[in-house]
Amino acid sequence: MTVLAQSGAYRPAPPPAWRPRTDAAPLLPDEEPYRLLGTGAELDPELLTTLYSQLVLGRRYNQQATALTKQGRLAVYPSSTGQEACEVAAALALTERDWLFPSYRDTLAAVARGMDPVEALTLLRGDWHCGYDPRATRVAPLSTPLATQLPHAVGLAHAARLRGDDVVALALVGDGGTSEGDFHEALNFAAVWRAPAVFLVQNNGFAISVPLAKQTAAPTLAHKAVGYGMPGRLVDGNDAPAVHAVLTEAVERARSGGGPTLVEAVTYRVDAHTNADDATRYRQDAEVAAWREHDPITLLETELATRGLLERDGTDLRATARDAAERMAADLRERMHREPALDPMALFDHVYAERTGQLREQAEQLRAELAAQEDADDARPDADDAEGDAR
Amino acid sequence: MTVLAQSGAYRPAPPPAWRPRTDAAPLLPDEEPYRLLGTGAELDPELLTTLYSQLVLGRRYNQQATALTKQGRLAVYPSSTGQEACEVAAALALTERDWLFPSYRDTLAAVARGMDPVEALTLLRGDWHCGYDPRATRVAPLSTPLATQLPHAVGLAHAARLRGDDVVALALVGDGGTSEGDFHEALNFAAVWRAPAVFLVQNNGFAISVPLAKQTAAPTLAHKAVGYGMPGRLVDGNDAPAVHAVLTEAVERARSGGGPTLVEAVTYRVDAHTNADDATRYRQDAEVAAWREHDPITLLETELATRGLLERDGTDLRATARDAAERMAADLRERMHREPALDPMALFDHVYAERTGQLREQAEQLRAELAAQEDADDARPDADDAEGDAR
Amino acid sequence: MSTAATSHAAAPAPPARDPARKPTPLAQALNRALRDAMAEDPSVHVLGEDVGALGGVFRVTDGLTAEFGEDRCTDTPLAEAGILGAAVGMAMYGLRPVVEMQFDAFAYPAFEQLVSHVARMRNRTRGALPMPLTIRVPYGGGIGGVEHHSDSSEAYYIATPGLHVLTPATVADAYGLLRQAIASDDPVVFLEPKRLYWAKDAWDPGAPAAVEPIGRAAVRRAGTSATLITYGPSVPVCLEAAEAARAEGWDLEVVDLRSLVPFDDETVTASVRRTGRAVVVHESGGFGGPGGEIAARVTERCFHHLEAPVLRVAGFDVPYPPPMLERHHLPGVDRVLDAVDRLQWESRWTEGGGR
Amino acid sequence: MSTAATSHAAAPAPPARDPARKPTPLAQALNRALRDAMAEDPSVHVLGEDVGALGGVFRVTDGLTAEFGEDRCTDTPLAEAGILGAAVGMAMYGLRPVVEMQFDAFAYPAFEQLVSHVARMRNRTRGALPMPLTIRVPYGGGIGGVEHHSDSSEAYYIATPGLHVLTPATVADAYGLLRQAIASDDPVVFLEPKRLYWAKDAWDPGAPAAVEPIGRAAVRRAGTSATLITYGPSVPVCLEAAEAARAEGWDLEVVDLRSLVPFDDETVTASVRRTGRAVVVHESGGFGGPGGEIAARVTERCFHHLEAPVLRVAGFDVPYPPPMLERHHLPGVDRVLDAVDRLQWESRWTEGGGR
Ligand SMILES: Cc1ncc(C[n+]2csc(CCOP(=O)(O)OP(=O)(O)O)c2C)c(N)n1
Ligand SMILES: Cc1ncc(C[n+]2csc(CCOP(=O)(O)OP(=O)(O)O)c2C)c(N)n1
Ligand SMILES: [Mg+2]
Ligand SMILES: [Mg+2]
Repeated sequence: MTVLAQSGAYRPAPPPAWRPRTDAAPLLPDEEPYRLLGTGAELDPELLTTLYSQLVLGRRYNQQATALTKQGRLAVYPSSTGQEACEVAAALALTERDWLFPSYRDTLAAVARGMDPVEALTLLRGDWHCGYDPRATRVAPLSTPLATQLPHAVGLAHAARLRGDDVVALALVGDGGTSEGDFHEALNFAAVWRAPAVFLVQNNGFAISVPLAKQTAAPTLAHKAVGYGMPGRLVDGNDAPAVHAVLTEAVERARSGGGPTLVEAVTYRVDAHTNADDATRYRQDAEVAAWREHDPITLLETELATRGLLERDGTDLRATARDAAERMAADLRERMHREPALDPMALFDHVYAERTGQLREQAEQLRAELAAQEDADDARPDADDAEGDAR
Repeated sequence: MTVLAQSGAYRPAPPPAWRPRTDAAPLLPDEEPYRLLGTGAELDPELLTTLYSQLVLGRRYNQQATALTKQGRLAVYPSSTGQEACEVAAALALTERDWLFPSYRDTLAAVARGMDPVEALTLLRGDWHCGYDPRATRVAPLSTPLATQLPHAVGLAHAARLRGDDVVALALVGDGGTSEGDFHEALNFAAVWRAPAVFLVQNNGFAISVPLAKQTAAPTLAHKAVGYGMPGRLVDGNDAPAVHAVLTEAVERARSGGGPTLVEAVTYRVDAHTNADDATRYRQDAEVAAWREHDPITLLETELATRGLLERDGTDLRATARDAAERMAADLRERMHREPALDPMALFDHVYAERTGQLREQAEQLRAELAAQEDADDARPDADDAEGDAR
Repeated sequence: MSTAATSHAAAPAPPARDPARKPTPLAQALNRALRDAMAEDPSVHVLGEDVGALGGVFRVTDGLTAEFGEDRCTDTPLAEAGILGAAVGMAMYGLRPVVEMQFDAFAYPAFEQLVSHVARMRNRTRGALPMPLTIRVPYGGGIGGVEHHSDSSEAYYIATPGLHVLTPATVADAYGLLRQAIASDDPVVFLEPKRLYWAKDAWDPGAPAAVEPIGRAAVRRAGTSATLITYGPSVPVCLEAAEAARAEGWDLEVVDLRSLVPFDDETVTASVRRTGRAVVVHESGGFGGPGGEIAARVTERCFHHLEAPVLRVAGFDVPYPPPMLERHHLPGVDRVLDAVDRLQWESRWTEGGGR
Repeated sequence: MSTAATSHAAAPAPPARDPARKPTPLAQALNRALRDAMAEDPSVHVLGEDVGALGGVFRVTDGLTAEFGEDRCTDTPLAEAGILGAAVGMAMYGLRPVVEMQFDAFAYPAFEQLVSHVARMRNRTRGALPMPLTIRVPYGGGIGGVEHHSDSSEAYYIATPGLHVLTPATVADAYGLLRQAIASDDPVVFLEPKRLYWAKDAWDPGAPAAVEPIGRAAVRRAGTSATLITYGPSVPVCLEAAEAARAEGWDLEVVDLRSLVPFDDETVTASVRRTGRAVVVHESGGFGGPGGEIAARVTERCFHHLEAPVLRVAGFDVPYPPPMLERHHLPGVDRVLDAVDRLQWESRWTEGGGR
């Protein structure tokens, strides 16, 4: 449906004949989060093994990135440990031409889409703000200001549809982010424009230290959908095939002109907010332990075992996945230990298409300063290590 | 329930046992807008006659204010003609200690609460920004930036409850205003804090020229309530006793600790957006005509006639109401034709509790300019009308 | 309309010798710029509140939906952050959105999107995602608007690297600068002086006069005694002041900045070096307003040419006043002349600095 | 921590002769100020994101919920406009809300509430609804924060009439100014220099040193050659520069503004008239930043005392850089000294203006 088709002035009949425009029932989420694991549902073995390998890779990625913060190789890392099913399923639910709009916690989703982890981690490393080309990767820059990426996703999806392109935008946001005005405005625009957008809320129980009960009084976050006139779906966020199925359905609805969907995936942030956070200040270990019992990898592994899918052609899927993950981690570790070479003059390169006079002056100032410093460094006996301390 | 009572960290059981926290059903609005007129429901005759007199007064007030714009006595007037039932019912649903948070269109609600219309119109006259003392009247300043008054209402209601005071805040907003982020944030805060606040959306079909269909795709605006975990109520906004009943119930729920309610009143903006607007650009006369058939005054008058309440003790309620309205209008007209005496030096009086050095300098500058001008005026032969051209 | 706007119509426009040049209101030239840009480039999309059937509250988008359809000129839901945020996404996909903010103060809800995304997206992505966005903001007072309808918010925008900030003061610039803004690959905050919407210049919509590019100021009146540096709604005020100043024996130069960012140091500095004295005039508040920046940079660059400190004439540092008091707030001809009078003219003689 | 902060701890604080005066981090003095204000006045309420159990991401609200309960120190939903808007309503009812914005850039979503309501409510209602609100905003860079965690947004706030804008640079001021801000009946944007949170001065929490009132600047180092006018995170930088400048034969005065609004013209003007030269130093962007205002007003008031134009040292006019480049962006000692060097010292001799 095009915007044009909705464009006529709204002409309600006078109140005696007034009726709500549609029935809310199809918009409301199910009472129970949607689940597939352990239900005996028919599932594509190929999908299950792919999801499994990606989850294992994702977990290892989270661990490696966290380790890199301890080694001073990352400025900060917001881990998605425990949330890998959401991250991976989001990536796999999209075709190559679709766009992903991640928040700062979602580097794993980008990596699962095929992005080089070093590029994905550029921001968190303290290197440039965005380390990849969003147009080439169809991954929008990691959004730090919460929920602000959601209207972008709507605008992009809308633009693509106006252009007649078959593109869906999937935007990720946290439970905390749903409280922001931008969440509201984006979902409303998407619904009114019937933009091909899907919103995935990873409800991981916390916004830094603030638990969900202080964030909302709604029955579920998925219930917010009804207020925008879009379907709300609730899914077990640690059940990878379930998240994949719900997102795939939502992406297909969007693609075929059915408009946006709000998906709430119930999951849990197993690690602290970031490496800089102290989660013991606001939650008990018992809670974390309970959620570790519902780990997305364990759940899927059990399912694969039940289905006899762990061994194939004499190789153990677990070993293959683990090996691939270790290779990725070793490569990441190795490359993250190389100092990136940043040119300070780049500060002025992309503020505008062309440097303004003002910036040309400032660039000259910095160039002169750097030259003076280099001279001074050259004059010192230990001039050799003058460069290379970019951190 | 106090904020404290909700304060524990949210400790969901792991997903296998995860359940939506409450059932959404009690939050959802009825399929049909709530109505009382013509239903034969039991109704307090006193209330009906009060509502009627106020509606007649309100209609006359709208007409008089609109006429004043033509005479250059008001800078602008956003008429609530057709919406008088909402305005009046909102005022009557509150006790004296409750607070009203009006938008720029809601001077009538303030007048129906007993405010001097001249004070209510101060802003729209081009005189000072707020013409009354909000603490004395328990009417917040008319809010021009849409929906921004809603978080104020929540904060005030919350503060009153923290102080242990029996105060409810009723905030008014338009259908257009529901799209703003502030609407979302305010309702969410209210629900999480269980603040004694009531939100009345006057869905009058338009936001200036933009019809409801371009504002939302929701079944009704009342459905937005479920996303915050508060009850949503739908009411015929031209049925004065129905609006009064729904609001009274919501106010009582808030007062007794039951938390906030979202009420959508379906009504219609019979006049143009303001006197400066040209509504023929975006809607047809036929639509307006259809709504005039569902006029709040006519509806109530019919009901009163049916119940034999139009005549009492030999006097005709219609005549009494009309006379009172004419007296109000004559008084308003008369007083609005007197030029208000504004002191230009007041520009500097209330920016801060005390003038800063900066403002003292600027005040001196203006004082000198005014003195110089007065000298110049005195020097002119027609010095008599030098003052008084404050417009 | 203010007398300022009327006098403006008279002052800078050359006599309409060409019959195709008809007195045209500034708002109409803006409308024409939008129409021509949309006709030329299918990636130009207009969006905002009431920009469709109504044609905008100032009628600047009049007829665009009728001509180009609702997909090209779209009435959005009432949510400014949503509008600007959606426009960011549209620009990410290669469109050229032109956003209308209904009044200056109603652009504030979009402030985070503007500062954190519009201004930074190109830099963030090292050029991969430019933001060819135009944000039209009717600004300033003098139209009798009630609270929140007369703000001058340029101080916020010029302090935000990554944005261009333009403001036309003539009909030709209204058209020319808006076309340039839309064609620019950088985001432009395009400030439209509300009270000049109805000001007319002779202008030919069929062959719009070429104007100076973004980043160049224009000397609207040549003079030798002192320079009035100004922009937007204060340009006509300064031209009127310059006329009135002749009676006092002052021959004032008037520089219309047109572009606050990028700032045209060259034109401004050249003028002040020539005249030796300067007053910055704008309607927005003085403290922390653009005048401080302008005065400071002029002083940095012209210190030894200055006979007096660069003075500033600005709105008072108060929330914008109600209509009945706004004439006391707005910098008018008298206040400009008072400032000129304080430019230490006697020092020319006492200190012997001849020029 | 930056060396600037470390050197700061050494520079301005007198030696801790009093045994009760212990090296105290600035963040801890802020925490103490909140606690003392809450204990003294039950109408003081703290609200924001993560201010409860966590104690704020910088631990400035540590322990307040434990001591005063969740009704007095409240974790809110994650929505800055909602937080500030709710605080406005609380203030309307007579409370004294103290709002924490988690990082400067995350105050932008609340911009409309700030500009259109917090700053205007008193004026709008002719004093009937004062806004005794304090908005704490951790600001500035130098802590290795990723994008959006190092903004300096004071230009926006000082251009908004109705707000006071304060920023402490010493531990004593952190406590004293915050107490004054909370006690003020006017809204205060209280800018906390992030990278000084861990900077220590000798200070006695049991008997906090009295500090100058809101609106007064402080001369942190007396000098005769030129005045460095600065505030917040740049104060330690300027003190260090002043020390280093002694080697060049310059004796620099350092003025810590403390209060950007109201601005202390008296102290600043007196200093510049004495020294005849001035450099304004701040971390926020130069163009349209506070330095322009300060340079302009100093020049207006001290023109005939100036041997050179007032110069500015500021952050570049670029979006705040990523951590690996921020040291190139931040005005450091060398850049300050370079500016001092450009203050036309030779003119003292060539023009014979002895001082
Ligand atoms: C607009 C804005 N406000 C505040 C912050 C600071 N902040 C960063 S993460 C965070 C919590 C986010 O919680 P949630 O949305 O649930 O995402 P999660 O961290 O759980 O993935 C906060 C408050 C921010 N980044 N943006
Ligand atoms: C934040 C903001 N944006 C835009 C406007 C300009 N404006 C004034 S009234 C209006 C339409 C309001 O529609 P609605 O909320 O339905 O209220 P109604 O006028 O129908 O009473 C608009 C867009 C405003 N006042 N505030
Ligand atoms: Mg979360
Ligand atoms: Mg409406």
